[in-house]
Amino acid sequence: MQFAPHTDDDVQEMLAACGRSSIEDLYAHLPPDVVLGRDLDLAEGLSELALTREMRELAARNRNADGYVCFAGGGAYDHYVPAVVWAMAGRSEFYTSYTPYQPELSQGVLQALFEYQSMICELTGLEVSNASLYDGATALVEAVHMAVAATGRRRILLSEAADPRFWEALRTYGRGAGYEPEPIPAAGGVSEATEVRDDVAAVVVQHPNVFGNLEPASALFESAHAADARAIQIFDPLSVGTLAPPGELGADIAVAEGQVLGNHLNYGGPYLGIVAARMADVRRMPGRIVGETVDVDGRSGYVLTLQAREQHIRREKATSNICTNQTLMAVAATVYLAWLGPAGLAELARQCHAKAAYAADALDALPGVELAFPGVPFFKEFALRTTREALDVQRDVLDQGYLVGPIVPHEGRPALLVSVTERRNRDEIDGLVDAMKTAAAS
Amino acid sequence: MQFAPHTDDDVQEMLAACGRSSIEDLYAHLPPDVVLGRDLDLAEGLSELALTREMRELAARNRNADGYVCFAGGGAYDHYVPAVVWAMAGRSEFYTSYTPYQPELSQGVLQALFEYQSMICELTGLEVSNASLYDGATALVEAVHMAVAATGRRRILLSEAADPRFWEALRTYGRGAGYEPEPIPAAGGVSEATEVRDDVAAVVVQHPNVFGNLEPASALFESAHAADARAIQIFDPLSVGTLAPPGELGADIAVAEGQVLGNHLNYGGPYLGIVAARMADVRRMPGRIVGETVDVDGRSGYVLTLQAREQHIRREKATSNICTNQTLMAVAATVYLAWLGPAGLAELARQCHAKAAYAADALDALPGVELAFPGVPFFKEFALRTTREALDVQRDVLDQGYLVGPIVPHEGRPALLVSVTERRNRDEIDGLVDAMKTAAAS
Amino acid sequence: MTGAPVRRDGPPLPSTLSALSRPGRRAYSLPELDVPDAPVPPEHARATPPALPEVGERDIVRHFTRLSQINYGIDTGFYPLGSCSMKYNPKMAEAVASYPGFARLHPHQPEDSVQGALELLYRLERALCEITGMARATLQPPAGASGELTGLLIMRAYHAKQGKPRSKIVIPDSAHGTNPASVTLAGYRVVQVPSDARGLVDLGQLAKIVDEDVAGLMLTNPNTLGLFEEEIVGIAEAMHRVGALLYYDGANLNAIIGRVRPGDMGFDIVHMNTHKTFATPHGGGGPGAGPVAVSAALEPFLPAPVVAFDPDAGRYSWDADRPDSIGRVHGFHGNFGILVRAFAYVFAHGRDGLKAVGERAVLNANYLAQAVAEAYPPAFEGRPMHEFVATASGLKKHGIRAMDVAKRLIDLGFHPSTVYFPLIVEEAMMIEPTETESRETLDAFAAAMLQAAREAVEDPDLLHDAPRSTPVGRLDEARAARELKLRW
Amino acid sequence: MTGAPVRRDGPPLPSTLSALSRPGRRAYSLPELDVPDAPVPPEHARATPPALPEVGERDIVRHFTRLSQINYGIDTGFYPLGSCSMKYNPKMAEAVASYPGFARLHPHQPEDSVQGALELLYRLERALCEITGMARATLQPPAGASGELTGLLIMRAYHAKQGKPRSKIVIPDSAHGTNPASVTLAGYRVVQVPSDARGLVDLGQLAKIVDEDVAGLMLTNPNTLGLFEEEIVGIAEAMHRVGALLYYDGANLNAIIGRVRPGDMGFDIVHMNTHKTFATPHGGGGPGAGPVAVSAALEPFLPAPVVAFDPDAGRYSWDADRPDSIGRVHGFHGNFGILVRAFAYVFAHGRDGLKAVGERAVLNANYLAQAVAEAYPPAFEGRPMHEFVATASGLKKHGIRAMDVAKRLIDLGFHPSTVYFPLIVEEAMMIEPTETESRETLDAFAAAMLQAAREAVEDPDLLHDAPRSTPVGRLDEARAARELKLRW
Ligand SMILES: Cc1ncc(COP(=O)(O)O)c(C=O)c1O
Ligand SMILES: Cc1ncc(COP(=O)(O)O)c(C=O)c1O
Repeated sequence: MQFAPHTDDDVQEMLAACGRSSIEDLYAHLPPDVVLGRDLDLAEGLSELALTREMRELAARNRNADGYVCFAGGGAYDHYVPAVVWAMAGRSEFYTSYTPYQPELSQGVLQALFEYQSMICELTGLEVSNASLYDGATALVEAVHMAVAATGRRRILLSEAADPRFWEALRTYGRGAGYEPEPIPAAGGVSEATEVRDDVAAVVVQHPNVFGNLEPASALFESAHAADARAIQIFDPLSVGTLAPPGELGADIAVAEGQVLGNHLNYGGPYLGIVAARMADVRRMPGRIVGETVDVDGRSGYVLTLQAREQHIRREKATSNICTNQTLMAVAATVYLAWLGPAGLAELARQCHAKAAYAADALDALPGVELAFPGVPFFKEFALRTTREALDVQRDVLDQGYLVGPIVPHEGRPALLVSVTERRNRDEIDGLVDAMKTAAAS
Repeated sequence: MQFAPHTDDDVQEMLAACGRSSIEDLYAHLPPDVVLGRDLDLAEGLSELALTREMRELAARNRNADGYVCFAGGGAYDHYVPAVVWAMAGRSEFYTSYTPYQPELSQGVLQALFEYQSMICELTGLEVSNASLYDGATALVEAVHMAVAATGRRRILLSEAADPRFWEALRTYGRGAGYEPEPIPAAGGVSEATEVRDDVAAVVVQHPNVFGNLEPASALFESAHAADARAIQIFDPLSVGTLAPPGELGADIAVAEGQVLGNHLNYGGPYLGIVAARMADVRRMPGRIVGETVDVDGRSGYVLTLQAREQHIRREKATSNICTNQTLMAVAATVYLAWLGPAGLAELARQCHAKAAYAADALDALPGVELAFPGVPFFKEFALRTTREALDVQRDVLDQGYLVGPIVPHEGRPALLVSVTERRNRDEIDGLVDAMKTAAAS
Repeated sequence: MTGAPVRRDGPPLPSTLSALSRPGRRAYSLPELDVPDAPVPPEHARATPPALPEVGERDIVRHFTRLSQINYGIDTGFYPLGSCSMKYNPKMAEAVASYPGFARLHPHQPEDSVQGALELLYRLERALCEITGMARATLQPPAGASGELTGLLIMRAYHAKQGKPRSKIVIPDSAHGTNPASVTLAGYRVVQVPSDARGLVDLGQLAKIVDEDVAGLMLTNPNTLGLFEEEIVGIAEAMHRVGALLYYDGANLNAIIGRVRPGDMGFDIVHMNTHKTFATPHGGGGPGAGPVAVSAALEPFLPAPVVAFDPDAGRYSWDADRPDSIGRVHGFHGNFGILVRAFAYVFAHGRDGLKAVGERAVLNANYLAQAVAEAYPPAFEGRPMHEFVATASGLKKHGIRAMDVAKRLIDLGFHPSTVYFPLIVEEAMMIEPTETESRETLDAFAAAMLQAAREAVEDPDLLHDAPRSTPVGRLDEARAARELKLRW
Repeated sequence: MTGAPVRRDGPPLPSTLSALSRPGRRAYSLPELDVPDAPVPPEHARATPPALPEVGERDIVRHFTRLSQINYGIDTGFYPLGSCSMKYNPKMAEAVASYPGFARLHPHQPEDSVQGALELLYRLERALCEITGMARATLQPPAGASGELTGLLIMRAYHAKQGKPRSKIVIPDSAHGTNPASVTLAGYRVVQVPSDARGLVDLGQLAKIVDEDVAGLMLTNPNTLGLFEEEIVGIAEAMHRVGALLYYDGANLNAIIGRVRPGDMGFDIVHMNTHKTFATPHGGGGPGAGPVAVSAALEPFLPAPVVAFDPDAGRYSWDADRPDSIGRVHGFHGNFGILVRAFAYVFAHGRDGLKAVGERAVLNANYLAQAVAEAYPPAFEGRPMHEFVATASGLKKHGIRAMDVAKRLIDLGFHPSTVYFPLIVEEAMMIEPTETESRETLDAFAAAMLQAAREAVEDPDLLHDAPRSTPVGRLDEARAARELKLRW
């Protein structure tokens, strides 16, 4: 395949027009010792027909969530994506455009992002949202950087019940930025009250946490505020259909993995990094922010604003290095949230919780299986302990057509996560219980 | 699911505005004896989530052409549909619009159809194309009606080597319009020279014919012309990449099943009826025709034209009753033909023929299998005779992952059709030969 | 709100693909031929290749993207074309129809390999029969007009079987053009029955027309004026009394769905337009689908094959062994991909949802009719159902025609209604809002219609010169028909 | 061609979803809850629901359809944003990425259930290493800037492992803003090296800056002026001599693909932007992907996990056991859906196709550079590669700035080039046509640029008042930043 439209005549005439004798001549000034004296060691190109055949074969070597019943979670969830979401976000004027540097030609994306920011503020109960970050993990990193910048401190307290992926990401980026996360213990599956000293930049709690459990977030955030540290909540954007939002719990900054808002599972990406904060921190926000303003004739329109925070203006003093972000996913999230509306969001959250509760009860009753944190309230995900090796149980359950997981260590022992979205029905849950019964016993 | 946006308040306020006391009151004037006194005996409505689950289950109870290797033909062919075709034809401004009654708001569809007509003229070597008919079979019926109208005669000669579906359709519609097709013999798999008397309205030849064979079309059309009858060719729109076009062969009217031009198999529809003719017959054409004209300021634009032929103007004297047609398929065909271009069309036709020839040779060499018409040239499809029952052979071959067919009777014996598109590669053909070897022998 | 939009001064339309063409440019890619080449015999070969455009894929994409953007669809805005039920086309229906398990089925696949497709067709047929109150249906006809002709051929076959072929079909003067056209194609003669002062079939006249040579009567109910034929039972009896059949043109089924069934009104044959009632897209002019349902007496004549179900074996099959069948009316099984969408729509809505569809459609039409009545009075007094016919004749004295109002509506941001149909109404504006439009849309449209009526008095050139906001202004249709330019 | 387009007088933008909202209206549908209800504990419950808009699905569709139509993309027209490689995004890549076998994979699926995905990642990694001349790569970084930071953290880990942590990174003054921003985030200090009169790295200055505290040099080649750093081998040697590493910002890889490999120029770390070189869509601002390839010496530091292949077992797996790894840089495996598209692009083109991509990109830039040079001379003398930086400074005396030219280009039907970058060029217009544009497009764009230059003299208000063909005119950015309105 080739998408360059040049005919042989075009090439010759264009070369002549710019005074070059040949294609090679375009490169005549390159030092010969860096020029590759051979073809790339790649196969020859393929026709579209041959390529799509190959891609279909690769795709067929995966089992996908249409081929098993998905109870997996751990940061990515099989919520239903209504057809309207990608019918809209997939419009080519959106996906073939770039960052709206020329706002007059880009009001479509700009307005969509403005609406996205508005809805994220509503979800979080906070005052300002940016226009997207890469994903949940990097959004957390950016939030921590905001806290570091705001407080001038470097100690970061992170709950032990936060997803290990968040721990890993903070450690990676902390090595450059000069901090290392320290644990808030969570022996019982929820974070414990912790002393927050006045050298702490941020207290970070995931609520619901990696085990699905509901955290005493307000109390933890209060101790943060007492030490003038920033309170950061990692939240689930759908949970706030039924759970009190971060802003109400006292979080100063809320971050989330936005995959659940109309984005496909995509084997982990592209997803959507959500960050929202209070107005006091607006100039420390990373990434694009869209603002409403007026044009020369006084009609309102949208632009990228507060660009003085960003790398293309502030360079080494920028709040973040992010440039290309996940705009299209934010557009999809906007469509999705409009589809849900307040009633849909509440109903969806209600169903996730009720179905998870039903599944948890039934699984807990199985021999060889028990809730890891009995009595601890959770949202749509919960942790099991199995007598048999968790990995074996997971595999045997998948063989029967049900995906559970991931397996997350807690106090040195594996906890097997099960999450239940609105997409699952009672039959499927009962099927999982049957499969688990076999798997846990064998 | 519900797509009416009315809130309860809307309903009450709107009822009040038009002086109705209730929804029931809107129907108060209906005679009570025709009102259904019960709910429809249908299930309750489904959420999108539940509905798509059900649809996926239904779809999964079919084997589709991604799950077998398709050598089936008989009027519908597994040509490759490049992604660009439906990325364009699937734009919602096209598919959610209707017949361009208001041309100023519909220049997009109108121009696309004008381009479609232009390309169909190029393909056929004829002078005028309409903007689409339902499918190949009904296009043939319309062509015959044109011939009847043009000649004032009612006898229709149709080759015995035309697809039986065409025979059936002509018989159905002929019962209303007052004609019955009569056979041109084709004992050897191609139409024989036939006396055409001067009461004949049309001589109809399918070339390539139902067995894939190339017909002596020019000679047959010459006899038609000698009797002042219309010569009608049923053609394959992709075959004319390598075969002489209908116009050159002397056809006055060419009709085709346009599925092959970028339309999916769709279990038989929606497809595309193609009809093209000479200018002399333009006022007898059925359906929509787009013409170029100018607007009040002299700039060129497109409109539906020659509407005086059509049902909404001419009512019982219209050339046809067609109203809603297959516009979107014509748009897809336009994109597809632009993608192919003259070189692509020629290459595609070359590949179909070469691959079919390769397959025919190999299959003919198998014990229990032979070409039904040895030595007769064909295009992309050919007919086999099998010692074993053709139906059993077909089934056993499908069990091995290859679809061949349909089975078409010829002189009282079943002929098993095999067609080979550019999409098939040598490995697949060799695989078919192996499968056929087993199937034909067992 | 008063300043007139001004026409763009950019190039009005994109170049044609032909103008973009450059020798040697290409979009296609194909694998290398991996078997020996084998040219067709020279006597069959094409001498000169067709002059298709030579363009790149990016050319194609920009071209059709631009064409789409200058095309108005339901996704763009309100589209109140009377008689067309331009309702919102659910995205979920598009999604399900594209599943390879539907879109990649070959029509000649053996039955055992398409049980899901056959089940879908069977269940859709059953649902349509329940909705219409009929016994069985064919899903073959690819559009409404095709359904009409199918229905008339069934009539023909029925009367022939009775040994009493007949020659005439009665249709009202308000009938859609496809009705008389189909009548002719079925080999019948049209006899027109006038409408009375109420806009309903004139029963007195009907009585005079009907005799034993009448094969049947074609009717929509509500009729094309949007009015319910209240004497339908009497009409049916009159027809049946002379052995004639009643044909229901389902274009207006949206008005009564779930509440009144054609079968219960005495109709013997019913076509439906899935692209109206069941929200399958209109596709810029098609494809649609026009299933035809019939009473038990007419079942033998349905086009073959139909789907059969063997409950014991749990297996679906094609039943082609139908000796009295009128035969095939479509090359394959009809517009299957459209039927998939119709299935999705019907089963998504279910019994309550479908009834609500009709209710909201009728509510919207009643609401809009009163909102514009001041300037555009209804053509007839009766209560509108899902659509209404208003007249712009009051503006004639200002030199303004219905078409001028229509074109002005374009500049005000709306697709106009149907105009000049039905033919029996002077300056007709036939308006069908459908149930998927909100009150806000109706209010805005009514405001635009009233604005146009005011402008007709105050500034009529705004209407005469409309539309001015579109890539081209009013087009010279006479010239198009005179100086035929039908291709590059 | 001369009459200025006039701004539409319709409402400039659609209402917000919030303005469309009506209490009780809804688009969503969900199944009935089929298990016992179980509310969350009251102390955790939300008191007031979020004020999301309440709209119907048709509202949503019209809203976003309209928004899309007022958004310019590559599918709309030429988009010569310098440094962004806005090339045509093949539709086939969109199609394959949507296969459920890719789009419906859960990131926590066991390896045995995702062998196709792992194979794809593995083969893509191998291809990218071959293209860049490096040993191994990580596919985790979700964009170029993320790739930069990943690369710098690898540098950091490398120097730490050597026992010699360093504190400075050298970047040219023409560097993209993400480079210095990433340097800071990696805990380094930026040292800037100026460009010389040729627009290339000033070697004399570089020699003065470089010492044993320099961890590395970040460079694009061709550089952001579109010029090839001809002394790259010397530069590399100078850096390596003091133990510093060379980082290749792959934004400009399109110029040299298949012809020059960063590894062969002496670079140790390379990021690529799939959304540039490999035509994955820019998505209105993302998502992209920023794979990072490194030399063998740096392989141990790559983010974990990477895909491993066991040729004996024919099995792919995630290799997470990498003690020297800098750790995870993305929550999961990177922007997999984008990597699928990149894979499709790379393997569709193959070795010849990729080389041709670069050639045509360079040809187009050279052709366009000469076509506009009369009015917009190149900022530097050297031969352009895939893009060039021209200056509009000649128009300053007429009161016209590069931004005015850019806005006028909008009215003439084009997306403008990048302006005011690189920062070292006065009135910079950084123009990257990419290989997927035709000569006709380039000619039309050049004509528009020259027209704008003429108008700058003859009718400068056409430029000052531009754009006038868009739904809104120039927007008050200062006010946006001053009176923050960041939500409904
Ligand atoms: C009343 C009436 N009858 C019949 C038809 C014909 O239906 P179709 O266009 O599907 O052939 C129409 C549609 O336009 C109609 O409005
Ligand atoms: C030269 C250069 N480097 C780095 C980047 C950053 O890449 P990304 O936007 O993918 O983060 C860009 C892109 O804008 C660029 O042009």
